[in-house]
Amino acid sequence: MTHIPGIAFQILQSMFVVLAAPLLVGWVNQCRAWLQNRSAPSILLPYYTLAKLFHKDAVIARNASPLFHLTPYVLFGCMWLAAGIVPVLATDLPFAPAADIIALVGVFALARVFSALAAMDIGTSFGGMGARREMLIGFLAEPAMLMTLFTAAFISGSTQLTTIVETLAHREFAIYPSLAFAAVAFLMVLLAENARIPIDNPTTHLELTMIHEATILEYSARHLALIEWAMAIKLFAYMTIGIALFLPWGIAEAGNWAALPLAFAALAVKLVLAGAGLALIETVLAKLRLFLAPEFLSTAFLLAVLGMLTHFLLLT
Amino acid sequence: MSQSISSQLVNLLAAFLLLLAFAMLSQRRILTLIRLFAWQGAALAVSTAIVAWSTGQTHLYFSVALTLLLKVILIPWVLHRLIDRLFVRWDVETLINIPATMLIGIGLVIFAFALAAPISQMANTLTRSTLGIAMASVLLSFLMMIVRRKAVPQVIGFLAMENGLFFAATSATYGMPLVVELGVALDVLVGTFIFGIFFFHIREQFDSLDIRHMEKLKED
Amino acid sequence: MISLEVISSPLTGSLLAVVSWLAISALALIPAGNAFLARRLAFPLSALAGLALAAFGLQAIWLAPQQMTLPLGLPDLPFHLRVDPLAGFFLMLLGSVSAGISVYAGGYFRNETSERLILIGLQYHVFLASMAFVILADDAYLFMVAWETMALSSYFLVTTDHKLPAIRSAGFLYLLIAHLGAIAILLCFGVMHGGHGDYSFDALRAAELTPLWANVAFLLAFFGFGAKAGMIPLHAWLPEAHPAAPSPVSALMSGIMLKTAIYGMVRVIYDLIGNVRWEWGMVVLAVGAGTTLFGVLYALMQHDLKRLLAYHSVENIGIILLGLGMSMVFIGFGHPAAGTLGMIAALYHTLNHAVFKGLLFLGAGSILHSTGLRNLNDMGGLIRVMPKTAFYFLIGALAISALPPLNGFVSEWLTFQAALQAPILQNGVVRSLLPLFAATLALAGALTAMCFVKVYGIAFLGQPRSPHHPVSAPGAGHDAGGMERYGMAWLAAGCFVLGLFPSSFLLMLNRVCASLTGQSLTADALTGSSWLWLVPTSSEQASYSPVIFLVVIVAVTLLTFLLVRRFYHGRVRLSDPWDCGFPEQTSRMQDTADAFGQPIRHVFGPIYLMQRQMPAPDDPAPRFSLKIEDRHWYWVYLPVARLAEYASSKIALLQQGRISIYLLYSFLTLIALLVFVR
Amino acid sequence: MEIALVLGVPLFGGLLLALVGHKRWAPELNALMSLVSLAAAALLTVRVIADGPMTAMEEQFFVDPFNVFLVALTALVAFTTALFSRPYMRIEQHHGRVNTARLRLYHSMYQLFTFMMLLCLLSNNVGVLWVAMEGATLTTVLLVSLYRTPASLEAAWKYFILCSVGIAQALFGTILLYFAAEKVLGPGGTSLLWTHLYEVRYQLEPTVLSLAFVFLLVGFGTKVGLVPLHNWLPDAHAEGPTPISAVLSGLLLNVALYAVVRSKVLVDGALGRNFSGGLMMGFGLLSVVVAAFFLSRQKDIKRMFAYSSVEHMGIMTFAFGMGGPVAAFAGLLHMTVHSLTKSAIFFTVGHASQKTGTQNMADIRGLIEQSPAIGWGLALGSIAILGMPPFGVFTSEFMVLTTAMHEHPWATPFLLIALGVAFAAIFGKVQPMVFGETTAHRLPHPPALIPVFVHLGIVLMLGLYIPPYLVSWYRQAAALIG
Repeated sequence: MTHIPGIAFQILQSMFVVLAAPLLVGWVNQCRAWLQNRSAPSILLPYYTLAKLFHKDAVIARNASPLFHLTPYVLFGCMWLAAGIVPVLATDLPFAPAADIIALVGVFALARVFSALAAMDIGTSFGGMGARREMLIGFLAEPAMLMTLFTAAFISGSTQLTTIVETLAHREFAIYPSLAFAAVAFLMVLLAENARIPIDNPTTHLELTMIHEATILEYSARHLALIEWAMAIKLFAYMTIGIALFLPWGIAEAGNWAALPLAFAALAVKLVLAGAGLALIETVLAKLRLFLAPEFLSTAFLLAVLGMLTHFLLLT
Repeated sequence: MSQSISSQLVNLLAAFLLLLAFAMLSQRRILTLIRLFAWQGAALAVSTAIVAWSTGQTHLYFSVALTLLLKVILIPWVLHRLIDRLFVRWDVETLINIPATMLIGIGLVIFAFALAAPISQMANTLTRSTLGIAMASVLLSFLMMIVRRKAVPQVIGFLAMENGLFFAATSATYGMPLVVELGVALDVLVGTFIFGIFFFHIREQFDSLDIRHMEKLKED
Repeated sequence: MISLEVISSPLTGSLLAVVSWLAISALALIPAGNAFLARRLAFPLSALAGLALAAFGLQAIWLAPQQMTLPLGLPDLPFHLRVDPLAGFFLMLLGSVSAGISVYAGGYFRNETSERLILIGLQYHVFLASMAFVILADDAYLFMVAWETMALSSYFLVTTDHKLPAIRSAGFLYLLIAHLGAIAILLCFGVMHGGHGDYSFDALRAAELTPLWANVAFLLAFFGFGAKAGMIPLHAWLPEAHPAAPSPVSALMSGIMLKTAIYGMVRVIYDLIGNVRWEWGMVVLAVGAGTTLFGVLYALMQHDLKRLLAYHSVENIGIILLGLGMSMVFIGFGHPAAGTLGMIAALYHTLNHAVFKGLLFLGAGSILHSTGLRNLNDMGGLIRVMPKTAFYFLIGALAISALPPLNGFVSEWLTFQAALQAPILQNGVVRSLLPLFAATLALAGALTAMCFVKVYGIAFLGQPRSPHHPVSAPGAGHDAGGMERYGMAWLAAGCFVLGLFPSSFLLMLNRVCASLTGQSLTADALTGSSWLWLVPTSSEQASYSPVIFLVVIVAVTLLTFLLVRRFYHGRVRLSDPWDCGFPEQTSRMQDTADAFGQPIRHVFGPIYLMQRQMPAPDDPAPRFSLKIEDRHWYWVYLPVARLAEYASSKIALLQQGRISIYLLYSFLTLIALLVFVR
Repeated sequence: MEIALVLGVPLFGGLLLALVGHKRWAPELNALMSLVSLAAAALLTVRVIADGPMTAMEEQFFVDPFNVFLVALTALVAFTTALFSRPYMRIEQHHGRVNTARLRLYHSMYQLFTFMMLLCLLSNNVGVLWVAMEGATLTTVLLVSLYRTPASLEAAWKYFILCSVGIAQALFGTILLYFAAEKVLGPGGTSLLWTHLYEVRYQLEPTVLSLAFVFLLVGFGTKVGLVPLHNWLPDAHAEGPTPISAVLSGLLLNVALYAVVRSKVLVDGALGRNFSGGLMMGFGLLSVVVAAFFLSRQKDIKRMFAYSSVEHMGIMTFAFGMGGPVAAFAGLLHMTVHSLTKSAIFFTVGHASQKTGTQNMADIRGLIEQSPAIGWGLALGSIAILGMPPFGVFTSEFMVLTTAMHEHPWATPFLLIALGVAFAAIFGKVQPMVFGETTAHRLPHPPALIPVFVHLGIVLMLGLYIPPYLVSWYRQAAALIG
């Protein structure tokens, strides 16, 4: 029963992530608006949108199968699980060993497969196109992500995210060149996986370029709300993973409840900076043509592999 | 007659046999070929008789009688009849020209002698040096079968080979046991008849006894 | 007097189960074969025998090896039988998976005529029994007999529909490659034997090989078994033969028969040759990686469902080889514990692949049976015609895509964990290569997911693509029948059980592999693993709990659902699809299977040998056709065939038809021999 | 007594059928005579099992474990082939390919051929063995040309010439053998008796024996069908009536090989080194490889299986050449299974080509559809002959290969490549004949297929289980010749 505070904390932390995720999206949008010289919407706009969507009646195509109805909930469930595993504030997460980094990638893959299947369910031309492109991004991003995580795993000798973070954060300071490669690769994967420029543009529905949006075209109301929310959680989760791997300093150790406020503050600062950085990237870069996306992602994959090799080369 | 004289006689006949083998190899005319074959049989019979007489191997007289009957009289006669019936009097064609064949034949004779030399040393019969000649005449008949184009000379080649074998049997070992001799003779006889039947069939099918007509079954 | 104890010992027990298979096959020979009886009696009975076999196999894993000889076989080499943990594991695989497939087969063959059913029943059960004998065999002769009988019976099953030329040529190719592989295996046994005159496995085990001969034996075994397993470039038969066979047979072949090749590889390399070398591991890894990538990339290009599944079998064999290769590398460098982990991963994947690939082939069979379709481009919307099949197929698809919490993920996870042991190796090059092989695995996993999104999305989801489609004609098309569904349900349950409770299987496999490598997993792993937690090395390094994983997702999904209902509403309005407001929608505007693979063709273009026909811009009825061929045909198979043909055309010159020439041969032979004697 | 019966029945049968062979019931009589010889052979076998080896008629005949099993096999195959030839020849007559006169010749010669084979096997006199071997050629040569077509005449002519010339070399070898034996045993009848030769084999003059063996090998090897002396074999098999192809492949080749092996025993004894083995292995290997490559070019079904016989005779020659108890055992087993399987194949092939009216494989299709028994018989027979388990051919090939692998590892790649090529060739051609849409018609007489399945059944059994008495039999024979 010594785990009870830990379990409680883990549930609370995941609740925190789920609730705070739209705020991060709001912040990124606000920054972007500033950078683009637009007047920014409220940082709370994502919450309003979600509330509005939840209230509406759902419109669903006649030939939708049960899979179509189920998918938004599954997506939401997957993202919640991911949010529960990633050490955001502290590494004392009793359930975190249930899914290590490989399983984490698996969770994202599960979500992606379901969203792609749902996209094909209605049988529209855009749905199929979206599913195809989504899986194209996925098959390149997923191994790149795994390799990135493996680099960290080799450094710490563990595939548990909590252990990795504890090792990186609380060991004596060392510079790992391999992690530099991994960080760049991870950033590229993050952009691709979260439907950001230069791979995708979440704000438009341009038929020739859209990827993620094409998969959710047929959703509306509460289903759409759940998907949007899940996407927000995903962005948050990715950012916290990145922070945990590459900027872990300040995170609270197991049992050290006193460090929590500091950890919270550190997280807030890092997220604000990361969000702004994301907005900056999205403003500065142009969207790539679709067929350059594989190139972009294979670069990420190669960088990740290079990082891993660097690790072994420098070790010998 | 002393051992040495009979041995010399046998050697003489052996040389005659070899000479006949060469003559057959170089012979272009089919009727002469048959005649030569009969002569060869006669030489064989005489030499067997000499061996039988000088060594007292009485069963060899059966062999002499068989040879005379079969190879000197019956088979040449049958072949003559066949040729008459089948109108194949033309000259014998060969695949390689005759001088070349002769050269190869000489090579064969040397080879056979070389091969037989160590064995002849062991023989204690009076005719031991003839084993090489027997082998040479077998090989020469073989060569003849290879180079002839028509069915009849090929068969004569085969029969000549049998002559060589018989000669080997008598010269090297004073003849095989009687039952074997009889069996072989029976085989030769039946074989000749079957050859005869074949000539008719072939002639009927192909209008000729040229074995070049019989080159259809092959891999392509 | 046979006591109960004897019957319940694993060896006699499994022998009885196998003999009952043979008895069932003999039943089929009784002329008054009633088709109904055959289906309703023979196949369920064989499923029961399969379950019994699985139980005995399971028992054997925990017991000491048992041996016996049968009074059959060669005079000096009676049939030796043996079960040890490894054999027990594979017997369990064979029994349990075949049980599901047999039940399914009872339903699937409902439209067959009596005569055909008799033949199928005969061959089917001989096939099962021969696979069991491959596993039970403890001498080279029985092994070869069982191995070739297996090939032969499956060949006849493949050519059940022999009137189609494509099926005939598929069968021929299959049997030819199988036979070439068998020749290599035979040679391998001969090499291992090393001159003691005894071909029992005990003797082969005891034989000491020089390194050179050990290498030769390894290569021969790898080639021979690889031909059966379908590793590149010997895989060519697989995508031909699996679609040709009736679906339960494809399931058996892909699910179980390929695994006997893995069994053979493990048996020969680890057990009989022994002294595993790390170089062998690198060979296996390289081939495995190639096979994995090649298999999945070609699978993505297929539009024939069963062909696609067959290419996925190639891929999965590659994954298994990756695990095996890693284990060989670790053992070769003197880390048997890590070697055990790699082997566990490989064997776990072997079992998993048997279950989910069996399930997928059965699902494909139900589609074929119900709609007569195998071409994905004609399918669509089947989830509405056959919802139950769609459900089972989805489970299989998720499992093969290595998605948690199903079983495919567990074994890939274990393979990754094995690769992550790389830092303990001394050799720097090998150490940095292992993670690269893990990267191939990651890539292949993601591509598989893509492929199965394609399969499921195009076959079951969307709208019917062909006008002849049963969905278009109301009343036509039907869901799988009762027995078919039970069979699929059994395997689908297997996907869940293997996925959710991996640690019990881990402990079981630990015993199997430790019996070969001589070293079990670390103590941490053994104490740390419980029904809830899967711990391959130590709980600090890695752990996974699929149950928690599933519970959380299900709980959150349900909770969200209830909350959304509770706080908002569940009102739904049905309408036409929106599709970005696109005005006119026809089902031909959907992605086809070929279209779905287009990005892959773009990225991996050079790998494929493509022939494309683009329609002209002004074509009123545009058709796009695409043909993708396997490059191995041009690289390997055709040159070999041409070489053989060339040789035979040269040798044919011997036989000119001229009697003089023939006489000359005799003459020259004689002369040559005489010269030789001199 | 039994020996006299075994030899007397077919001789009598041959003479009898020469008189009545044209009658309507002649085929039945033919089968009956073969059955009686089989019974006599069985009696003889029982006697030999009970009393051990024996000689008879002033030692002119003898029975030992080696030849008694071949006698039994020969009688069996002769009987089953007679059963097969009963409907086969009737159908041929129905199709107008043979008339009654030729049927009389056929039946008479069939029995005489059986007699010659048995005489070869049972004769203790090496000279008589030669006579009987030539007699076998003489009895079959007119059967090969039974149809009197140009092709069959050509085939028979080649068969006759090549085999006669070949066998003449064997006679020379026999003379040389006698020449050597005479030194030890003295002139007269006993010097050619195998039992005596066997006893003195260590004293025979090695130079002469090695020379003799060359002639014997070339001579009898021609009849065995060893490459490059094999050229008569495919032609004769393809053009003669199928029962004759079956007995040529199933019996004649075996008996010729028997003669070679007998010679080998003497030569090995005299030379004290494995001179003959090396030659036989070389010829065997050459035959296997060359025949395998020939297989893929065949269009005629009987010709193809004739080449397959060449290949298998090569395997046996190789096995006997290797020597040693295992290899000799394997060679004997292979003789048995090959002659059973190959004759079974020829039975099905005969009916298949009657059904489709052609021997051209491209025109034979879908046998399994029109008559499942023929189709399955051909498919299973081909699979068996290709050395797939669980058939007995695999058993012997397994033993040959495994022995070769540790005694002559260099040879195994050749053997294996040949086996692979042969598999691809034969199976690739048999499969479309068996499967697919049918081109076959019904036959005027019901085909005889029981022999096929009896043969295949025995072969299957030998693949899984070799009865103990057979094992001890083979072992004794192997000890004799190994």
